[in-house]
Amino acid sequence: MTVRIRFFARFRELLGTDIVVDAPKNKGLSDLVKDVAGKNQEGYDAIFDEKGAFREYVILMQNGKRVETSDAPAIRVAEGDEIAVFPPVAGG
Amino acid sequence: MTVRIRFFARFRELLGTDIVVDAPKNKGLSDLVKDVAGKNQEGYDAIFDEKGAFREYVILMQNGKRVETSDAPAIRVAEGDEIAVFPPVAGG
Amino acid sequence: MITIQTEDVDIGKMITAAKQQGTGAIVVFDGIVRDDDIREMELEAYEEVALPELEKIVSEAKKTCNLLSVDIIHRIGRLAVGENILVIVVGAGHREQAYEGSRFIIEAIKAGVPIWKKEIRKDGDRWVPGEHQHGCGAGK
Amino acid sequence: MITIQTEDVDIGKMITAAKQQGTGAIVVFDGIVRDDDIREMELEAYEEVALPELEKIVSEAKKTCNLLSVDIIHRIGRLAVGENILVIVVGAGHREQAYEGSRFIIEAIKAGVPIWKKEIRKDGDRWVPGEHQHGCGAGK
Repeated sequence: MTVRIRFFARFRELLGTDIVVDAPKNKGLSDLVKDVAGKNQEGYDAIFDEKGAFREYVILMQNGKRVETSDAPAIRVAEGDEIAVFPPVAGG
Repeated sequence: MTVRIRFFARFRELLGTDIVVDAPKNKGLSDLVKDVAGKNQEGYDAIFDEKGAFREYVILMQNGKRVETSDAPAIRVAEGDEIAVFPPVAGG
Repeated sequence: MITIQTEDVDIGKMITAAKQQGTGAIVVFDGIVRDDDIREMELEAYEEVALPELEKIVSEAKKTCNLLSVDIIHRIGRLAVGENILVIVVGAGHREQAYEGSRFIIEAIKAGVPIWKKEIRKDGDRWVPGEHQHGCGAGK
Repeated sequence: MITIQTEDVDIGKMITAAKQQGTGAIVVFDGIVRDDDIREMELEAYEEVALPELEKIVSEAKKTCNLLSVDIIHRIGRLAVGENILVIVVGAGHREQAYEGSRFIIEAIKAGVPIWKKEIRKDGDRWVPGEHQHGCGAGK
């Protein structure tokens, strides 16, 4: 199934944006992000800590809705999902 | 000696503005305003109460500086003074 | 620039002119003739006192709130519904300063600058009462 | 009108357009690229989420502060020192509402709308850190 991952700001610079992934059914949200972020160590380290958990400042959205990073390992992604991963916002 | 009296807003409508008075030396500020306001009963009543004291909302200035109305009876006017008498301000 | 005038003003130009080195936030207050069953508003000022009072308020606001620029246009004369009465443009490094400065200035003007407003109403005229019973501070 | 755009905006026109029946006060916030040893600012938004977030903030502010109108332009892309980043125009019957509404909106934008800024500095680039460690509220 096809899932889009979008990184923003510093994460985008390290990992690119609008990445279309072909993921197996019932893939976990955390694992999906880990797979994609793993292609660049600096990008991976910006998002995950040494235990493989999301760093506390990381913000995660699934289809435009905020997802707590602590819930992410248990969340499954679905066909057509848009996953967004970004650092704290700084607009205005 | 010559003193200018300026009324503003409602007081101006009732009493005129920029009135040049020929006052005797050592004339009291209260008495001066009373003399001038006395030419129109409605104007007088807007500024003074039945005991002849300034109404509490009246603002008084001598040469652009605020004067407490309670001090006015004891204050003497001087040649060239500009006395301003007005109701509470409402700009902005 | 601080003026009391009958003419309207170009707020966009005031904002552009207010920008200077270090400006990160501009807050504009625009007071407008509201259509409270009125036809027009007539404004009167004791200009020789109002102008130095405005200048005093501005220099206090600049010091207290660390403002980089303040421009004020207070209009007098006859104004139609929807017209600008008062425009305050405050520039500062940061938004907290700009908001606080702007609010400080408008409250000080309302409380103490000798300017008066008369509503020209369908049912007769009415002088707008001051916000404070004593209109205190006019001669601070 | 609420937009995220690269183009600059005519704030004077925004103010004129914001006036409507009952408007007595307009407060404008203009956030500007400050010359903190930077050459330029680069702004990026997650537009598909930022726009509905802005709309949610506006409707909450309108209700809470009794606002008559809110217009927001948030710019993205490369901006030079002195350029407008964000313009918020709030109209209300009275000044208290307009100030409170304006402040509520800017704080909500800073706290939760997915937009980021990078300073293009003489000594290298730097992403501006969020004001809140958790950047919370983005998905409220």
